Amino acid sequence: MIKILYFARLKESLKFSSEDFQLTENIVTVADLMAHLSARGDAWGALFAGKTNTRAAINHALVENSAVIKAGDEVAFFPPVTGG
Amino acid sequence: MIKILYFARLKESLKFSSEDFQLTENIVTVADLMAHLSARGDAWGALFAGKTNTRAAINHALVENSAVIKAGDEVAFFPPVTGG
Amino acid sequence: MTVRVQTADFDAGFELNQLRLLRPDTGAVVSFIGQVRDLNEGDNVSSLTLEHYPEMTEKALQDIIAKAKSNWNIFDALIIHRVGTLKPTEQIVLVAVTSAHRGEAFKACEFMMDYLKTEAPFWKKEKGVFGERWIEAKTTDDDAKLRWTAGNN
Amino acid sequence: MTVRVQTADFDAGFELNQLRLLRPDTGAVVSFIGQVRDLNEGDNVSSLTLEHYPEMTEKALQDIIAKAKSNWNIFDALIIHRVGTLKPTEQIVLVAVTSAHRGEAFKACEFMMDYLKTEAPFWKKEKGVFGERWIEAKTTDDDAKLRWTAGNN
Repeated sequence: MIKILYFARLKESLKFSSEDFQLTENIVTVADLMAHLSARGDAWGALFAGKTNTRAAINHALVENSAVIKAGDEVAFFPPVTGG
Repeated sequence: MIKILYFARLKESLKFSSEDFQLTENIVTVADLMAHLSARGDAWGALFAGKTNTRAAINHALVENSAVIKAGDEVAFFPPVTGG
Repeated sequence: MTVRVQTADFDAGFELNQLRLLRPDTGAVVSFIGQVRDLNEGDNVSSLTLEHYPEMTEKALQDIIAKAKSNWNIFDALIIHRVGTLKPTEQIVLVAVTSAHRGEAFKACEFMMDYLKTEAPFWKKEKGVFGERWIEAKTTDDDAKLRWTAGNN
Repeated sequence: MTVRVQTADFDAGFELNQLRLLRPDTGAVVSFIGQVRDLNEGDNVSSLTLEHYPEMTEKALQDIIAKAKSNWNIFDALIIHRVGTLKPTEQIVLVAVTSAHRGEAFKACEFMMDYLKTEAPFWKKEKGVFGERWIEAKTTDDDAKLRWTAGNN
């Protein structure tokens, strides 16, 4: 199991902020997870597409989409940050 | 007549801070005035020599040594500035 | 090396005094204060709401300070970032750096802001006559960050 | 566009608040505080005395602000510089700049400090176990100023 968190525009379009998720053999990287989630359809399809250019973090550190996910990780998806 | 002011290290070595000075025909630029003052000897000789690299201002604006002096000007000599 | 994420306002003058007096050989304090503008993209803004990723935010800000410390000879650094809903002219962020001489402090402070803008998990949503909208990240912020790795510092 | 030369200390927090609230579209405030170090060239310093050229100083500082305004899109700027005798950790100078966005404010603030260090008529003399000595101008300060005319901004 992993935990997935959604922030900002993503959280708003999904209407929830987190879920527990069972990793499967064919989900190895962040990119794999994004493809899997997109295939859920509806709001999910748009989640990682278009101008929003979603960023990911694993265990509170920014990662590239090629980063490997392992059981127990906390994976977060969010739009490019706009603090400061 | 012009007024000449001395600041910081220069004022200290001359032991005074200003003088009224009568321009002569052969003193046209700041460099001419520096040469004239240096020729007074003693502390004056050292005033514009060596590492101190004296700066000049005319009427409260920094100038190069080629700047022309005219009657009524306030000419100031001082070391490179060290504020901030 | 202090990081604070808070809803409350901060007293920049107090913080700068604390920071500069930590070491008597401090010669330079450079600081940045960001505040809510009443205008964005030509529209009047009535409020700004900052969301963040609480478990990640402090670590991300500490990492930014650590990077600045490894790049420049600075004494200390402080980041205070507010979250929640703010009105125009309210303070959002304070980034401050101390060092012996000014050059290092200026570079480290701007570096920290450029990284904060691109790596710290904060998101801004603004309200106005236009309704509500998320503020889009600027490519100029990515460019600003890339300067620091292009040997141009 | 405020310039003050004074013997009294200043309240940086108060000044920054005044400055940033002048315009509600201010988004960025960058400031520099310089303070007396207890150490210079490896020697302990007990006090620092700042002499200046009173009739020229304010004009020189106003000229520096005017140059910064013509180079960058800044809203306002402030320079406060102290003169007289100061102890270690006392504040010497505050330079602050406001703008819509941070890039312009950072550049303008550092520009103003680089020009202040090379064009404003202040001279420092320090006291310590070594006696008294005038502080020598640094060629690195001349270099810092020259950057701004070399197209490297």
